Amino acid sequence: MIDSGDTAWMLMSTALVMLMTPGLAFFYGGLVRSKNVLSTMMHSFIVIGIIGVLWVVVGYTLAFGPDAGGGLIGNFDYFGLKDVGQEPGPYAPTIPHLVFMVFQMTFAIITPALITGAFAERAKFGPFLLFMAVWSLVVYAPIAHWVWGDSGWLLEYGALDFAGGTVVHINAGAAALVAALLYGKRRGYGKDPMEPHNIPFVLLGAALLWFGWFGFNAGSALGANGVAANAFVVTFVAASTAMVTWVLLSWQLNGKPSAVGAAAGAVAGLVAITPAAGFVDTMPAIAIGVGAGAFCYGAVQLRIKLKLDDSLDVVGVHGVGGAWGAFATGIFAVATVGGGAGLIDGEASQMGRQLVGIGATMGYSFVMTFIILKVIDKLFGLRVSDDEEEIGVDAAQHGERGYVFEIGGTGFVGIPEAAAEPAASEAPAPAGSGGGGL
Amino acid sequence: MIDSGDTAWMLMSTALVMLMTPGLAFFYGGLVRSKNVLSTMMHSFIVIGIIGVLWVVVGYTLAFGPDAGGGLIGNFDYFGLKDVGQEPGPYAPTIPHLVFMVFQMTFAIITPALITGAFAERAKFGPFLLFMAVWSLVVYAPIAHWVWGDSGWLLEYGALDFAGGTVVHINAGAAALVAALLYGKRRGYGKDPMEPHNIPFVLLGAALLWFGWFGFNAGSALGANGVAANAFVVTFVAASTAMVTWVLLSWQLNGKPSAVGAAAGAVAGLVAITPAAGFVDTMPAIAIGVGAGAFCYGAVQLRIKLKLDDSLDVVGVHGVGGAWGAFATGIFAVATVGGGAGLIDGEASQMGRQLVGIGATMGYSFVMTFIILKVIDKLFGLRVSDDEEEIGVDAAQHGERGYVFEIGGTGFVGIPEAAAEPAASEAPAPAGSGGGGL
Amino acid sequence: MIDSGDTAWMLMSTALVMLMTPGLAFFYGGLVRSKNVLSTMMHSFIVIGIIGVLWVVVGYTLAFGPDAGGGLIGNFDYFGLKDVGQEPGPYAPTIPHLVFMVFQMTFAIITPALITGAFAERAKFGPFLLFMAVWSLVVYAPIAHWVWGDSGWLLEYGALDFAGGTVVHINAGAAALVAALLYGKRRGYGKDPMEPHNIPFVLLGAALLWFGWFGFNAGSALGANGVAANAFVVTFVAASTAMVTWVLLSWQLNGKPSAVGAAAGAVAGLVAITPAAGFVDTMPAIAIGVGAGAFCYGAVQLRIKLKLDDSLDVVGVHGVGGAWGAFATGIFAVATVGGGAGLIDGEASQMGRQLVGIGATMGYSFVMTFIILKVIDKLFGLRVSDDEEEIGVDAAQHGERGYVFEIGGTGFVGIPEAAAEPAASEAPAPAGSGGGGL
Amino acid sequence: MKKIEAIIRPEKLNDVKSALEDGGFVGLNISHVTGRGAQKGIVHSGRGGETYTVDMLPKLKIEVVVKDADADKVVDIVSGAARTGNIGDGKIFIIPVEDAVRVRTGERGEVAV
Amino acid sequence: MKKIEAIIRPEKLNDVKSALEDGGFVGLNISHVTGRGAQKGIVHSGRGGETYTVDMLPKLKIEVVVKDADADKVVDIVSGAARTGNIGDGKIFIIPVEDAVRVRTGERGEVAV
Amino acid sequence: MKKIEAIIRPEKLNDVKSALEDGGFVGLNISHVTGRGAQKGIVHSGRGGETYTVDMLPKLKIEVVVKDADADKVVDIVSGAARTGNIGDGKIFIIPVEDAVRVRTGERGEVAV
Ligand SMILES: Nc1ncnc2c1ncn2[C@@H]1O[C@H](COP(=O)(O)OP(=O)(O)O)[C@@H](O)[C@H]1O
Ligand SMILES: Nc1ncnc2c1ncn2[C@@H]1O[C@H](COP(=O)(O)OP(=O)(O)O)[C@@H](O)[C@H]1O
Ligand SMILES: Nc1ncnc2c1ncn2[C@@H]1O[C@H](COP(=O)(O)OP(=O)(O)O)[C@@H](O)[C@H]1O
Repeated sequence: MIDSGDTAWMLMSTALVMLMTPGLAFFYGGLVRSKNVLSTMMHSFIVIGIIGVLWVVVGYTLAFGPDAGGGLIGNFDYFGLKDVGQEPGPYAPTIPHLVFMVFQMTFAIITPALITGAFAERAKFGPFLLFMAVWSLVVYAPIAHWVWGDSGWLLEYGALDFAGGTVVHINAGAAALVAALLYGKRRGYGKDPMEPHNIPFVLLGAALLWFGWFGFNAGSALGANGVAANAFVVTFVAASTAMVTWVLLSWQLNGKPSAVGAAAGAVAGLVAITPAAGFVDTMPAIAIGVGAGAFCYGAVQLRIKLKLDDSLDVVGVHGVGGAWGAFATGIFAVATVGGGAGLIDGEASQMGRQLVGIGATMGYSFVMTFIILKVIDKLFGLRVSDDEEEIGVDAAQHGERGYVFEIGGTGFVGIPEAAAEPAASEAPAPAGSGGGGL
Repeated sequence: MIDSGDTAWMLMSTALVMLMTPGLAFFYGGLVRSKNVLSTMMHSFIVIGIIGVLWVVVGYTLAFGPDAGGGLIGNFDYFGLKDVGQEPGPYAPTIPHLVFMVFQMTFAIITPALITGAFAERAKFGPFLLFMAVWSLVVYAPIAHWVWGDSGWLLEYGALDFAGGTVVHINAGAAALVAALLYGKRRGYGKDPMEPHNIPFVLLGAALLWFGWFGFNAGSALGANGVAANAFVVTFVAASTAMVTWVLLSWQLNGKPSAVGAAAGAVAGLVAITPAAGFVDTMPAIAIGVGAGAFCYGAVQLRIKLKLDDSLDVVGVHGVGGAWGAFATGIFAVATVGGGAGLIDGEASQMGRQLVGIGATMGYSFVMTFIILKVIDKLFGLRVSDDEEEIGVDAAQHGERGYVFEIGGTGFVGIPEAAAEPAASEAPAPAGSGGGGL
Repeated sequence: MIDSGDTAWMLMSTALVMLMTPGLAFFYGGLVRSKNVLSTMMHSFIVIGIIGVLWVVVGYTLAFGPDAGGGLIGNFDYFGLKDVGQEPGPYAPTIPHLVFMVFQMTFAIITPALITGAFAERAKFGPFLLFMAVWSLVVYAPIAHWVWGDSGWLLEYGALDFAGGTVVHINAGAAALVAALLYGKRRGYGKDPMEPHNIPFVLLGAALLWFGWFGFNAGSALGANGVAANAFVVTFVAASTAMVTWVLLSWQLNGKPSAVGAAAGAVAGLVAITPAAGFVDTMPAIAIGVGAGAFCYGAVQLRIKLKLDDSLDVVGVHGVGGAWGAFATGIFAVATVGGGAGLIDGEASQMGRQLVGIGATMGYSFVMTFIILKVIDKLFGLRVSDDEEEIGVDAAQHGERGYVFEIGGTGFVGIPEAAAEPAASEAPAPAGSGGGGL
Repeated sequence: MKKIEAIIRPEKLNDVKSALEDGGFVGLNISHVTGRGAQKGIVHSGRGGETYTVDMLPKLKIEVVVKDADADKVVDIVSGAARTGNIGDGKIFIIPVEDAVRVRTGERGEVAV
Repeated sequence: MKKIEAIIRPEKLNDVKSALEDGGFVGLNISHVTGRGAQKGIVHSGRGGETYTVDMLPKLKIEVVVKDADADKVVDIVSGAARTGNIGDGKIFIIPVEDAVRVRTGERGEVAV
Repeated sequence: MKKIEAIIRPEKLNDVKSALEDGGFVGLNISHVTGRGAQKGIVHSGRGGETYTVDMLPKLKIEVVVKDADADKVVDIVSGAARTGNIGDGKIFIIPVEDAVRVRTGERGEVAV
């Protein structure tokens, strides 16, 4: 029976997770150069559009339809949302089936959007769209089925993933690694500076991601209950911890506490706590946060050394953070929180099951993404031309530029004045152009 | 009796709809030139202020007070919120009357704010304030009463408007058309380029609008129930569909897939689904979204051809999108969703009732807005002077400018460096001005 | 017993209040010069990190643990969240104790973040971190205990503070006054112009603060009930009123209606209604809003006259606004709203109790903040060097700059064109650098 | 050759550009400057009583390099198109240029401008 | 002394800077300009059918003051490094400089550049 | 006439402006440039180990056109006000100006500056 409180929370959680994708657009958009801000943001926005249609037609049934056999994929019973209505469905007994469906849709949207950080500033728009659509059906939907779907094999096997450590983050991280390799480096990478053009946008993105993540993790309890409360708290704490950890590391090792590092650290913490949120207590969440900050920071440094142009560090943050979180779930889960037990609750074998979940996701995502991208590259080419890259993808692919600060809009230099006189009384008002005081 | 789940959802929905108006400020603010960003944003912000007071004193009772006769307007029983308290009122049995009142307040705020896109970059602030206040009481409140109020005549007549297709969007669109005509074109319109100055802000605005629209539409179910779930899902899907439709059209017809087009398309879809959200299934929502993208895109192109300076396309998006959505409700409504039936549910006559609703709203809004603006123009003048327009409305009317990127804040050009040395160790630290390395 | 509706609302309120701190980062970040935007925003962000860890370990038990004696501070029973779990705790019978704890955490985060406006653009990062951590435990936790904690002495005494007028705003305002004095003026203060560098960010911050404040005030009802509804409505109305008041005053007295004034006015109204939100009716909320706009505007003008460099007006807005609101609660509280009665409900003595609450908070905060800052200044120095201040705190302390608008990203000047031709067909495409049309 | 360096009001840009084009002078460069002169600045206001008089105003600098023979013609075109008759209309400076090179071809001298 | 004022494509900046450094010319200034010449602009599109052809393009202006004797060398370095062979490569102008001062020391003349 | 073109540290702007005003020189233009010289750049850091040394620094260019007779006076004022004694203080260049026009009135020559 529908519970209005659970439904209220799940509607809200869905809205929150939806907002994460625009948040990601700002996080990523702020990190690129100003000539590529729009193309980078469009990567996230347009995915909301494509998957927002694909999912209701066919994605949902592939992921959450009744098992088609072997726990590998759903059948077509829910094609076009047939039988998915205002009454509760099989996955959540207290909320309308439609709410569960749309909550899951927001996950299906953000996962491919995450990958786009690996090939920012050089992707051709058309082939990119195709990649997203195909990937969603061929990679995301099956893995979602394995972990959360009806009789999914990883679910049955006992791998724990509360809110998407494997399905979302490890999956996106593995795909991003392939994408970074196949798209290749940006022109001038390692030679020209590629500083973030708008760090306040990066912070805005991080804030919206964090805000939305409360829906992501606490919403994964599928109701407004004690487990949701636990997930909410540990999410908050892990993000805080990882933020501080990353900032302190960048301070110690790079000489300055970085604002971009604060944003990256918070996201790393949010990623790592995702699979664990409904299974671990608060104090272990601090440990998970410290690990997230440290491992992801290290992974990014390694990526730089290896000269891999995973432009916005999807592998280092989502891949590594997700893997750490999934493994840590096997360590810190205690049955009193959410039912699953790990090492510290006397169930050391859970760590093994977690590793199977991590490995299966990584392997499948890696191989399938490779195939998809190779085919698209052959057929249409993945990258813009060198000239277009030089000019900027915004102008080249979208015919727009992010900012036009007009004449007079910038560059003033002035002196303060004590008196609070309006302009007109101070200057001989010229009759012609210039008006009151100009 | 108060239901805590319904109340939770309605409180949240109200907050969400409130956020739409700042969202609109960014959507509109990003589209204008940088010298007018503040005045454009103030149009939306200050409306939150004015209507936030007017509504509790008198607006609410005019719209939702007991009918004063003929279903045309409410009486003064709720003047100053008399008898509007913590217990449920007549419109929603499971939430405090105050919550229903404040939810409606957010609608009363955003509707006039929508109109301001028609006269951005040229309005004088004082007369504009007057316009908003008068319009709210003389145009918005009565139409809200007709459609949703106690014994409202359109409600009784049977016109369906789930969340404000007529009251909000068609109404604002009609008023915007009048305003664009009476304010007249911006100086240099059609000659000087008037490119958006900050497209990331446009995308931010679109994201906040979308996020808030979940409250707008799913909140219009007045509870956390199956209808809310339906409204939430179709809202999401229609927005996604319309976004993709608009982008594809701009790609096909203008040569490039536009980021501004993605934002405009999403809003068009959100507008169109508004009247239908509690009445139609998900697959028809895709059709509504495609229609929204196509019709609104076409309307904007027509507006450009006609050289009408409806600066931010309120008519094309809200007027046309709202009309399409209201009419589509008459086609696609099925009784199993929310009780109303349209053409595909065997109730062809509903389309006629929808047309009456559309026509009545348009006509009343058009005529009354014309009168109000004409009078204000006579008394105070609507526009800033030519000089002020040239300088920019921000400096001229508000004595402020949007951005001051200081010396040193821009224009760097540099080279990357492998080593992670802090600055101080690299440069001979000069004793005087410049500190570590500068 | 856990109520899912109350829990849904409190989870959501917590997320909303969490978002206020990033909102504050934008509010403050937009007000400073572009060379200090990151350091100013980091002040808020990193506080989420530090207090997000400190609170769960020790802050919560100091503030809300069982009374350690005299109503002055909590004991260590909840150290490391021991016994704070999924079941309801002593403060809120219908939601998990963890939810109450994390809701309070968001208050503990934003309070110190508010203070940072007093010393923006000149603080050294390390000592600042220390200040925040110590202040949180030594000043915030005890005052929270007095007012809201188990047997808190101000609670027992009968001072009313619904959502934090004393604990949050007066407290932060008093600390800010000390900080402004001890940090000293910015170099060039009163001589060089220190205009806000990004007013749209200020408006974004104000919008997020307002949005989040619904959680702050209506969440303080600890459930989705009639009192929450009342708090929500009066919060909205007071903010609207104060915004309009401030704008009208700045128009009258400074010649122009200011956009920054609109933002500041809204925040002033939100501050003032905070202690009153669960105790007063809507019409008095209008009075509180008018008072907030007027008193805070006046306080800021006085601050300017006194040449006190409370850089972002924490004292004038939060100190004065909070004090006005706390006192006004003693005037306007009526028992039918939330149980407390003030002057207009025949309980004149409540005004006295409010003054005691205000005075105790101010005095304690003032003295303790003074001591903490003096010690830190002695040990590590509070300010950056003059050179670093000149260069900008972002580059100096964080090794980053807020914005890099690249070559080609700005400064275009162009002409519009009627035809909708794609670029490539218009220009002889040069073979080399420049691609389609460039 | 001469470089004609004109400081003008930003709002006169389109007029000046068109006038130059009509006169046959297509090539030019524009940059943003802030200028101080006899003209008074704009007053900007802050939250409360704070106001700033900005003593410098945004101007545009237009640079056109022309043959010696065309210098006076260009000066007349620009000063005609940029004039409003009010304080703040700007200045035009004529600066000698010894040589010019077209990067694309390496041509030098008057043919290059 | 001469001031070498070169208008170049933004994307050629790094090449020109390195070439100058290799030639021993470290000191220089760069500023953003928008230029109009024979080269066509970019078309920008809006929401619907609206498009703008921007008739001016972003360019960089590089200024290097050098001894008379070095002027030709610098011109050659810049024009070599900035050339793509396509329309829009830019111009180099040589302008006389009567004197130079190093602010730090007050030194004047060729030693100051 | 001469154009005094001074490249200075941004933080010295107010000092230089006031000194010029005190000396009776009100008219001037300012623009942003990025300069390279002997002075080292700032190191910017990224997410992880990535750092960028920016080899160019933001400077301001001040342009004042004056009568021949005033040139040395202006040079002295600017170089006095802009000096810190450290590397990176900037340069002043003196460039001949053949003629000047006041757009508002059409006046030419020294009266126009
Ligand atoms: N001596 C000068 N050197 C360089 N630029 C100047 C000089 N005097 C004025 N200017 C520029 O010309 C602009 C207009 O000068 P102003 O004295 O205000 O008007 P007008 O030329 O109409 O008398 C100034 O803003 C400044 O940019
Ligand atoms: N007469 C001129 N004076 C000043 N700058 C010029 C002039 N002509 C061209 N320029 C600058 O040189 C740039 C390139 O010129 P253009 O005619 O497009 O190419 P090219 O020099 O290869 O023929 C222009 O964008 C403009 O910045
Ligand atoms: N040859 C040059 N031509 C043009 N500008 C120069 C030249 N040399 C230096 N500059 C400018 O002067 C600034 C200061 O030069 P730098 O060598 O660092 O200091 P200093 O003049 O004190 O020795 C540079 O950043 C650059 O803007």
